[in-house]
Amino acid sequence: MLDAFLGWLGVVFVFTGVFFLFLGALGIFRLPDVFNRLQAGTKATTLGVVSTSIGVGLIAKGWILFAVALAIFLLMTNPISSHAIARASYRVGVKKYPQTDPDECEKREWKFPEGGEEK
Amino acid sequence: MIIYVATLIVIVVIMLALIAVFSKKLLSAIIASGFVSLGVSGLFFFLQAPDVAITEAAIGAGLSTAIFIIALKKVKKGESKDEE
Amino acid sequence: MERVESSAGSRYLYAVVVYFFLWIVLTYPFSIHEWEAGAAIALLGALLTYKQLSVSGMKNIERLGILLFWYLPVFIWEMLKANLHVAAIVLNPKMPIKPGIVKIKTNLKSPVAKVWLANSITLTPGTLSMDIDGQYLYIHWIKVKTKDVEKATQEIAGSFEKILEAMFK
Amino acid sequence: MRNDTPALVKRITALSLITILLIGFFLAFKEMPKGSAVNVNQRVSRLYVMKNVETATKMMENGKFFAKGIKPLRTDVPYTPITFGKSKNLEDGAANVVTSIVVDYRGFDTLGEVTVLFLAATGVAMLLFGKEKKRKNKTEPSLIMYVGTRISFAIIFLFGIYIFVHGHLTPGGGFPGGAVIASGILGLFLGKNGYKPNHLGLKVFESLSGMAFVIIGLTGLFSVHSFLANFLPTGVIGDLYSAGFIGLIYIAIGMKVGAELSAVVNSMIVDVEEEWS
Repeated sequence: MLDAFLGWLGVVFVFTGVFFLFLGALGIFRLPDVFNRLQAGTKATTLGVVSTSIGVGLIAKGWILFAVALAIFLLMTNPISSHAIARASYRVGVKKYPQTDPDECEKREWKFPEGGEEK
Repeated sequence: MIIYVATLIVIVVIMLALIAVFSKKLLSAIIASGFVSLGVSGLFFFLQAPDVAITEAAIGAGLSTAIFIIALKKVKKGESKDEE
Repeated sequence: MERVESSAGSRYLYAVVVYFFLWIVLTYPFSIHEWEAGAAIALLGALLTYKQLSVSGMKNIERLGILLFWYLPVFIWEMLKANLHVAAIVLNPKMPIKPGIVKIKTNLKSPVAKVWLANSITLTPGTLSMDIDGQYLYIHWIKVKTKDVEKATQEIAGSFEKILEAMFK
Repeated sequence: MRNDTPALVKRITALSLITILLIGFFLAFKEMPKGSAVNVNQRVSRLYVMKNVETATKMMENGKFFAKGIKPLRTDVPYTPITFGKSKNLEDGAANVVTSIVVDYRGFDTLGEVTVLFLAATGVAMLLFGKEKKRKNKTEPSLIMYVGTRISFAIIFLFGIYIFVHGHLTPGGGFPGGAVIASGILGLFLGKNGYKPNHLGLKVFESLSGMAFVIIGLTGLFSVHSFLANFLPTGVIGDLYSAGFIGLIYIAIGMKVGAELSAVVNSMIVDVEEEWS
């Protein structure tokens, strides 16, 4: 009884994850520029993969600890990588959406390490 | 069931390989070849060779892509500017 | 950048504890052989890499209570809200976005706390931390409500900053 | 293909290549034996043994193990199925056959492979030899990257160790484990501007683990009269302490490959003043 319930709960988790992953893909397709796309991409894929892996852990009970560890690692690293992509693409000068209204980053002074030069 | 998934992966891998061969930019060629490695490692897994799959994913998709990009950066630094 | 380092012994002990716990998780069906090997690997591996893992050492374990019972519920709730927000924007045919990059000021001192804050901001509704410069964080906001630094700080980082201040005293 | 061939010819060649590849792949997949349904509840090693051995046993009983038209050589040998955690001596106790071939029967080849990798690392270091300069970036990497890579490095490091310590039980082994550790070190390079691992220490570590490999081989030579022969008890399939010396050799290979690839990454990423230009 409990096993069947946990299995169905896992199926629900997996389907939620798949739905959010689909939304992330749709967001990457529809939104206008890199930063907006990253917004959709990061949030949707993080919740999607975390929920899917926990669902798999509930369906196959031998893997639940693995799944939780995977989820924690993803929660730690996914925002960092998206931060790196956003920073690098701003730094390189990727075109941003024209209606981006306040752009505080433009006024920021970049620190250069010794020996580095501005291009 | 698995055969359809695998065929889909094969088609994607072949397209990525074509991109890697024909693209003008070297950086996109390198990234495409990294994705080729990832897809091929999935195929290895389906063909019941998880050992090779893990090796391919770690070395082919992870490390060698990074080393190629670093090498590309080094080579571009040595090029003369007026060629670009 | 201020940096409060614990003693090397405390950091080493923390690394050993974390490695041993992770090893047990990785080799899940418990067996005594795996535990022996895990203890040896934790002791040796921590010797090589304890400098990388943590700055504040065993203090991190005391923070676990706040993390589990205060931070995590807030965080999960915010993450769900963020995803529903993304869904609402993406599925709306008009796509109501009004993006902008705003600047917020944080009072947190320790680097790890700043990273926690930036990660939490990235996973909460409509915001993405783009850059960090001392006490200022640059945030890409998908629907700008205010351009003022103070109000933006209150709006974006308010709920997490309290918790993180309590955590990283 | 030369540069002046017309584009149409190129496209037609590519299309025909794709078609041939697809047909070949489809045929290869159709001939593959179909395994039974996989029970994910078990761990990978257990799953791996059960899947490979039990399917083979069933197929042998049905006489479908061999391709059409080929008869098995002997049918009178009784075939006992092998179970995880009970049976002994399936290919020296290693849970997968691949491992025992790579490390036991063909251990000498693996030693050669490791040597090739060592030569490649030395070649890269020689090619990029020069006066070391400080590595310079266009900007300082952000604090978030710095802290994040440091914390994730520790976890990646432990995962690499897990892969090569369990080389005889789960898919994986020395080479993937070493590569995983090296990619963690690559992350450290990305996170901090002047990060510099101890290059001499890496080299010494790598040589020591290579020596450990050879010493294990020599122990086999002096105790069992054959180079790289197993001299340890083989144990029960599925235990950590099983498979004789395969685990030891995989640990040596893993440490060697990890140190070597880290040295390659280091010599690639550090800027040098070229002497010839």
